[in-house]
Amino acid sequence: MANYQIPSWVIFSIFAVLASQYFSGSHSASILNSIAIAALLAGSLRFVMLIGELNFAIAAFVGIGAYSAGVATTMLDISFFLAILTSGVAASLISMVFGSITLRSGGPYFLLIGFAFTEAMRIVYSKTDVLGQTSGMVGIFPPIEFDDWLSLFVIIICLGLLFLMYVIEKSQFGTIFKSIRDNSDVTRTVGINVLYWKVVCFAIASFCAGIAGALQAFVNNVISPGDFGYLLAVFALAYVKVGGESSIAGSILGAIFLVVLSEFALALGAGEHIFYGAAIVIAVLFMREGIVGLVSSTISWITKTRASKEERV
Amino acid sequence: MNSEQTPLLSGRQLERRFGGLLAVSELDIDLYPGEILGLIGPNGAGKSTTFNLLSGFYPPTGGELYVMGERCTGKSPTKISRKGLVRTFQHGSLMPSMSVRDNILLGTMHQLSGRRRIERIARTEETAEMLGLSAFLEEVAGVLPHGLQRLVSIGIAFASRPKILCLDEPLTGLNHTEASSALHVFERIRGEFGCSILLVEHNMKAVMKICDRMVVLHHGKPIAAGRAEDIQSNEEVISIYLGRLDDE
Amino acid sequence: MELVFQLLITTLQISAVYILFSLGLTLIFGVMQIVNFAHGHYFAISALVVVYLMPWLVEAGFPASAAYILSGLIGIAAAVLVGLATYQFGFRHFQRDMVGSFILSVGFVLLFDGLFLESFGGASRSVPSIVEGTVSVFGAAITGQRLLLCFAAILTAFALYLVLMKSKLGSALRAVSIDQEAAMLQGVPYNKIAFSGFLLAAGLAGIAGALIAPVSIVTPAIGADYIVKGFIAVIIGGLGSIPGAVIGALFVAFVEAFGGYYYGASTATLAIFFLVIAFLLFKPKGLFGNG
Amino acid sequence: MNNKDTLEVKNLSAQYGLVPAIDNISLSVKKGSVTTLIGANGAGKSTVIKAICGLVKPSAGTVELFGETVTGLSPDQMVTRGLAVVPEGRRLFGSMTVLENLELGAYARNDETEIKEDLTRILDLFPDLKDRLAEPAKSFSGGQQQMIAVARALMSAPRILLLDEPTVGLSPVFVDRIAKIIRDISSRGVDILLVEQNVQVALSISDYGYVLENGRVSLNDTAENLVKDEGVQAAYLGG
Repeated sequence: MANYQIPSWVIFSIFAVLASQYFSGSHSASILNSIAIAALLAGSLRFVMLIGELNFAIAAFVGIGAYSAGVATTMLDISFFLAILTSGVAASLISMVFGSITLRSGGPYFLLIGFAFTEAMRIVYSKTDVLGQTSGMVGIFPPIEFDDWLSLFVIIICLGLLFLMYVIEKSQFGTIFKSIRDNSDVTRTVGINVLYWKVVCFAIASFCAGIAGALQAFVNNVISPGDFGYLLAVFALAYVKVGGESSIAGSILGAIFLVVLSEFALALGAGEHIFYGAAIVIAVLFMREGIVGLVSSTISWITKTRASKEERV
Repeated sequence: MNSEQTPLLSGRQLERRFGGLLAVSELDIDLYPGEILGLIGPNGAGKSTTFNLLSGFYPPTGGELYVMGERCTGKSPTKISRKGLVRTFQHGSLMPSMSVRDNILLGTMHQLSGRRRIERIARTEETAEMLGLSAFLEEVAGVLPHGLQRLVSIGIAFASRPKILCLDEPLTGLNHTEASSALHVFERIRGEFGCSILLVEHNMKAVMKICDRMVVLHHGKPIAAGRAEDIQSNEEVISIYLGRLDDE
Repeated sequence: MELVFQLLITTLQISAVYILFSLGLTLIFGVMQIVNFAHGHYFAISALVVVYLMPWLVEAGFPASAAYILSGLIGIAAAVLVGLATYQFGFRHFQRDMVGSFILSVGFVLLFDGLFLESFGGASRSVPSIVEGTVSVFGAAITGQRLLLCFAAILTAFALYLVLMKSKLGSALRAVSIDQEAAMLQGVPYNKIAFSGFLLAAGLAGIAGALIAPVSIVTPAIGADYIVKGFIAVIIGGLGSIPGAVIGALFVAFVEAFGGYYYGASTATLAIFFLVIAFLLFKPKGLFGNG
Repeated sequence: MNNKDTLEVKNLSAQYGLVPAIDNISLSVKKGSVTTLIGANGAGKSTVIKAICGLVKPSAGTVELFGETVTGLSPDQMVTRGLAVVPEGRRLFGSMTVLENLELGAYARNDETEIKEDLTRILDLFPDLKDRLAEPAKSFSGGQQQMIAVARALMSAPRILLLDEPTVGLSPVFVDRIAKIIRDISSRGVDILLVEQNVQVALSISDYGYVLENGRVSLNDTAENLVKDEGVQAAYLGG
C-alpha cells in the first residue's frame, strides 16, 4: 500500500504551528504567511507538472480566487470560510472551461496561452467597475476573532491542501497523471480518457491556486490587478525548481528558502527581480534536482565515502 | 475456419490517405474469437497504418470498422479500447519513469474502475506473474533491459483483459530464449483467457509457428491470406519478400 | 475612408514590428526547439539604448537623423550582445528541451527586468522627433516620422522574409527546423546554424526595438507586451512556421489597430486573447503547425 | 594509399535507444563497386548506415573513409569528406520546393558554376523532376520522392553514396528505375553501399553482398554466389 510518510508530515506540521505561535510579531507573521502561500502555489504549479504541463495560467487563477474572496466578503457578506471555499470553486470551474480547450493542444501552446490568459485577466480586473478597476479592492478583512489566529489558520489550510495534493499524487489518480506525462498514447490505449484526466488534474491545482489567492487577499486586506501578473507564476516556478521538482517537499523547501533569503536580500538593497531571476538561472544551470537533489546526493556521497573508508579499514 | 462465427474485429474496405499518398486501401480484415492472426508484409507495406486504423489512432478516409460487432468508424482510441481492443506500440510502449507495478496497474484502471484497489493490485500481480515480471515489479520500467520492457508493454495491454490484443512487433530485439518465452505467453493469453491476438511481426519463424492465419499486405493492400503453409508456398508472397525484377 | 486608411497604415506599421518579432521567435523555436521568453528583452534593450542615447547625442550637437541612426545601430548591437550572452551561457545547453529552456528564459526575464530597472530607472522616455512635418496620403494626415519608420519596418520585414526564403542561410535554417538530422546529412553544420539563427533572431528583435522607440513610450518593461503578442502571433500561425508567423502578426496587428481605435486598447488585447482561444478550439496546433 | 578501400568498417558496434544494437560489424566497399547489405526488417541494417554516417555514435569499432579514420564525426563533416546518404524514409524537406531540396544537397559546396552544371546533369537523370522544380517536395508520389532524395544526395558531388532502403514501398516500375539509376551512378565513378530488403534487386545490381541477421553479419560473398545461396531465403521467410 502507499506510504504517505505520515510521520514526516506530522512533525513538519507541528514545527510550522509552533513557528506560527513563536513568531507572532507582525513582520515575522507576514513572512510566515508568505511562505505558506508560496508553498501552496508551488505545490499547485508542480501538481500540473505531473501531467507534463507547465501551468502559467496559475497567476490568473490566484487572481480569480482573490477577487472572488474580495467580492464575497465586501459585497455579498458571505462568511469567511464560505468565501474561501467559493474562491477555490470559482477558480476551479473557470479552469475546467479554459483547460478543456487549451489542454487539447498542450505543450508550448498551453504554456503560452496560459501566460496570455494571465495578462487578459488582469485587463478584465482593471476594466471592471465592481472590482475597483486599476486601484483594486480594499477592506478584505477576516473576522475579528481571527486576528490572533490568522497565521495559524493560513498555515493549516496551506499544509492541508499540500497534503491533499500529496495524497492524490500517491494514489492511483497520481499514477494516471504521471502516465499521461510519460506516454499519453499508451494511456489512451487502456481506455483512459486523457483529456478528461488532464482537466481533472488542472482543476484540482486551480482549486488550490484559488484558495491561495483568497488567503492572500485576507492576509493583505487589499488586492489590485498588479498583484496577479505573470511574475507570480515565475516566482512559483522558482520555488519548484530551486527546491527540486521531484517531490512536494522540494516545493515547500524552495518556498521557505527563497522567501526567507529574499527578505535578507531585499534588506541589503538588491532588487526582487534580480534575486529571483538569478535564483532560477542558477537552479536551472547548476542544480537541476534542486535543494532536495543536493541533499540526497550529499547523503549518498557521505554514505559512500563512509562505506569505502570502512572497506579500506 | 470459423466462417459461421461473427468476427470480433472487422475492417471493410478500409482506406487511409495522407495527402496524395494512399497508405492503405481496399483492406478487408476479420479477426475471429480465439484466433491469432498475423499481419505481415515488407517494410512500408502499410502495417503500422493498418494498426493505427484498427485502434482508432487514425480515422479512416474510407471504409468501415467494427469492433465487437459495433460500428466504430472514426471513434477515438479511448472508445475503441473500452470496447475491448487494446494495442501496443512498436517503440517505447510503456511509461519509462514509473515502476513496473504502476505501469501494469495503469492497464487495470479503466477496466476495474469502481472496484476496490485490492482487486486492481491482485490483477496487476497476476499479470506480472504470467509474464514472468514478478521479480521486477518495483523496478523503474525505463531502465530495464529491452526484452523485459517489451514484456512490460504487453503487461500493460493485457492487464485490461482485452478481448482483442493487437501487438505491434512484440519480438523485435528479443533474443532466442526471450522470443520463445514471449510466444509461450501469447499462447497462454489466447488459451487461458480466450483473447484473440492480432500480430504484426517480422520474425517470420515465429509468425509461421504461432499464427492460425495470416494476411499479407503489399503497397497498402492485402494480397494474400491463409495458413502458414499456404503463405510460405505462395509465389507472389515469396517474390514480394525477396523482390523481383521485371524480366530483362 | 480617411480613417480606414489611417488605421490600415497603423496596422501595417504594427504588423511589420510584430513580424520582425514573431519571425525571430518562430525561427529559434523551429531550429532549436526552445521557447525563449527573454526575446522581449533583446527588443527592450535596443529601444532603451535608443531613447537614452539619442537625446544625449542630439544635445551633443548631432543632427537628429544621424543621432537616431547611430543610437539605433548601437541598440541593435546591444541586443545581439545580450542574445549572444544568453545563448552562450544558457540556451546552448537547452536545445530540444522546451520546458527547461523556457524556465531558464523566465529566469533571464526576471534578471534583465531587474537590471534594466536598476540601470534605466522606471520612468518612461521618448525621443526628439527625427523628421518634422506631416504628410497627406490619400487624404489621411500622417506624421512624416511615422511614415518613415513604417516604411523602414516593412522593408526590414520584407528583407528578412527574402533572406529566409532565398538565401543559403535561410534555406539551411528552414531545413533544420523541418528535420535536423536530414539537414545534417546534406552537410548543414547544425551548431553553427543554430548559433547564427539565434543571433539573427536577437538582431531582428533589436531592429524592431530601434524602430518602435521613436513612436512609442519606452519603459524597461516594454518587452513584456510585445513578447505576449508576438507569441500569440506565432501560436496562431503554428509554432515553427514562417508564413504562419507573418499571418499571425498581421492578424494581431489588425485587431489591435482597428479594435483599439473603436473599443480601446485593452479591449482589443482582450479580444486578441479570446480569439486565439476560440481559434485553438478548431486548430489546436495553429494554422500551419505540425504536431 | 591508392589501393585503399573506399570505405572500411571494422568491428563496429552501436547502441541505438531501445532498437537492437549492431554487434561487431566489419565490411568494406571496394573502389568502383556496388556493395549491398541485405537482411530482414529489424536486423540492424539502418543502424549500420547511421553509425557510419555519424547519426549514431558507435560504441566500438572504427570507420575509415578513403584511408582516413572518421569514426564519430558528425554527418555534416562526413559530407565534406565525400560521403552522401539517402536516408531511410527519404526525409525530404516536404514544404520546400524540389529545387530548394536539391540546392541544400550542395550546401557544403562553394563552387557555384560547377553546382549549376551538376544540377543540369542530375536533372537529366531524373527527367520527371525537371518541369516541377518549383513545387513542394511533399506533393510528389512516393517513387518520385525517392528520386528527389537520390538527386539531393548526388548534389553534394559524393565519392561514395549510402542508400538506405531506396525501394521501400515502391511499385515495381519505380523499383526497376531506381535499380537502373543506381547502376548508372556507379558507372559514373561513385562507389555505393546499398542497404536493401529487396534481395533480388539488391543482388542483381551489386558486386558484393553482406547478409545481416540479428545485428551481425551472417554471410558475405560475391553477389553471384549469394543469389544461389539457400541461407538467404531462410533469413527472410523463416523457412
